[in-house]
Amino acid sequence: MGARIPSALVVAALCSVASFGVVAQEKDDAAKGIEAYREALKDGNPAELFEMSGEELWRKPAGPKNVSLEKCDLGLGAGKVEGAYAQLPRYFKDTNKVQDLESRLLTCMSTLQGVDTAEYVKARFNTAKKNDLVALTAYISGASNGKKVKVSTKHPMEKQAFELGKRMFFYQAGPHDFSCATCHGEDGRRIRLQDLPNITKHEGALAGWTTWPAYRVSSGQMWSMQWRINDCFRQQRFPEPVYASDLTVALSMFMAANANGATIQTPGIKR
Amino acid sequence: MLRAGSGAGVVAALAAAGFFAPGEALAAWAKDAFEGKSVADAMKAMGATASGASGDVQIVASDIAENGAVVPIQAISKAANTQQIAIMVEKNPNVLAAIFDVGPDVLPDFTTRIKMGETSNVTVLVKADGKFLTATKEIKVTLGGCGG
Amino acid sequence: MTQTIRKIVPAAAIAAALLSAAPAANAQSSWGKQADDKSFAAMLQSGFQNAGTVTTDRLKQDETQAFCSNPAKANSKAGAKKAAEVEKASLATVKYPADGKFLGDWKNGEKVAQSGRGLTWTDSATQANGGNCYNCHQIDTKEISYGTIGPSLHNYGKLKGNTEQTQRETWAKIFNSKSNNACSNMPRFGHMGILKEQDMKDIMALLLDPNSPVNK
Amino acid sequence: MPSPMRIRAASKDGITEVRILMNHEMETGQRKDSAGKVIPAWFIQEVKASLNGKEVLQAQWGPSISKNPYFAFKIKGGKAGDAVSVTWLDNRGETRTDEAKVT
Repeated sequence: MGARIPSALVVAALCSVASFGVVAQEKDDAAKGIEAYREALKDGNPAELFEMSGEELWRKPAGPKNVSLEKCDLGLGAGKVEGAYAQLPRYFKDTNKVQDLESRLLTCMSTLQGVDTAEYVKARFNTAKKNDLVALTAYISGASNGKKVKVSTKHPMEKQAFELGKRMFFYQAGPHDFSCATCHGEDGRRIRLQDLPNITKHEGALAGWTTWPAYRVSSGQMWSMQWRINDCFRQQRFPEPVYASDLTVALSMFMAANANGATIQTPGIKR
Repeated sequence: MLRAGSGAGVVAALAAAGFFAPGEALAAWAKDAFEGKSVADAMKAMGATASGASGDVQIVASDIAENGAVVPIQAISKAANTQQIAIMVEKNPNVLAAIFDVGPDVLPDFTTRIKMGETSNVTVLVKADGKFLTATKEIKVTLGGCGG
Repeated sequence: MTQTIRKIVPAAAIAAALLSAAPAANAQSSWGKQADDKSFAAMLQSGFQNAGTVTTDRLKQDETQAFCSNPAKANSKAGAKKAAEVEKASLATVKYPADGKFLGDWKNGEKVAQSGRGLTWTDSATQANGGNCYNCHQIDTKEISYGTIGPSLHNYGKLKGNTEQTQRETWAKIFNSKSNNACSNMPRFGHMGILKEQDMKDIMALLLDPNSPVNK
Repeated sequence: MPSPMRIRAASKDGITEVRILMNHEMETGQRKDSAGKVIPAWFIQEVKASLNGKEVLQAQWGPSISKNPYFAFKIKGGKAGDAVSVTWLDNRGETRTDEAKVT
């Protein structure tokens, strides 16, 4: 960190000079190949299948009260879906909380449909209950595609969520000493061949924030932002974050606010 | 036809597929070809005992796949009277991925996505005018993610 | 912020431990306005749960982690002095091989370097831990899927020489990376018990053995 | 019941390009579950497409086609308003048919 240069770095500098031609050439070819691969995937994103089923879930009467979610207020008024995702997370007066899309969906399921949402919080990812929530996020985020991220940090609780998220972002713990910043705190880094956005900056935050929820070709699964954060913590060797907790919302607030002004491109498609 | 001469295979395929609804006149699935463990086996099952590389067969795919679970492939034939196009992955447990019949109403140009267990040659086999033509391309499959 | 305290997390003890174990967290003013300790501790407590073999005990920071969780402070002048202390203390934790032999089998080292498994809540308790090396470093150039969080290690032994001093320094870096860079992004493989001594010897061989593909 | 497909069909210069996303696991039969038991093969074997009721395409697939398959092909002819219909049949005998209008 800073000006302290570990000896291994010096070695690296030496060898990258020594074998510059070869290494640079290989890297270019690999990067080009990956670029072509990603381009080929863009046409025909299976996330569309999840948008379809998410819309059906949104409109279908369900729960003990047998009503749909169509009257849910996602921040722009009851039933307004278009553009709502671009302005989340935000402060909601009725719950007196800052909520992201998924925590807000739980609120609507509870209040409108009479659903016991604790079961949804507890359910593992890639099981029926969580998959329903993820499909809903595919549909709702898709209805903000092309909109600009416009997240407020004006309300004191929004401001605090942002600050808490920022502090969490740098919090190191666990056997590997990882924080979010270990991987997402510098420009131009990657894990294996996967580029790592620098979320502390606008360019990086937008690359991350505006392309989730996304279909992951490696698993054939649709992932929401809550799932993305959950799996980052898993790989950080942290304990598991509680679904839709203030902690996860705070991290989303940090990312979303850093991405303000960028264009939403959801649902995305990823490795 | 690629699946010609496999009468037993047809019966087996029908059995394997459960049953077809009455009136569903779907062509039988080419079981023998799809169970081929090598390119030679699969080609033999498709009746392609003799074949040759040809510039009329094109494979459009990236040199590297970021993930082997989804590898986009476009298979195109420029050969006159193309009848069928098949996609094979040499190192997959079962090499044959797909067979497309080219009737009078479609172009010999198909795009799909296939699974690859590891870096491998991918071969597109075209039957045109009763002859078999091929093109082969290596696609590298990379490890990814933190799991390595 | 109003916090919902969930019962599923082992307890207030964690938050308390967290704060007491994190002296750096008490002086946040050096990197701008920050969330206050009380709210932050409450958020951690309600935000994490036990899963698989992983418990919320892991949220407790040691001194090094607490220091490095505040980058602005760690990079300040006062931070430089503290960093030197962390490095000195980290070096003192390094246990060198009892038999004095640093180099194992590079072929197994390659396997350990490739593996990113172990210690997550989806890993079984018996899962062998990987070194995660390729996630961040180029090593054998035959592996094109390598990360760039750390420097390339291609030709490491060729350039540094396979001397006893190199071996000791490299061992110290792997055993406790914070011994020469207080806030290195690299895990402390020996100090935190991530890798066994033999695994570390095998990785040493991957980097330093003249027959390793790294040096070919 | 199997989930619906997403079908897009667009006509340009006398060619109708059809792009389909299907909802299917495409299980290879080679994988094991967490208990070590082999997950049985389950995949689409046959795909048919028709334009205004006339069959234009047949394809046969193996388990190497990716999960949630994507498939694109080109029909000679077709114009805006025509109906493209696609049917798949899997190795369990399950089937699904969906239709889309050419744009």
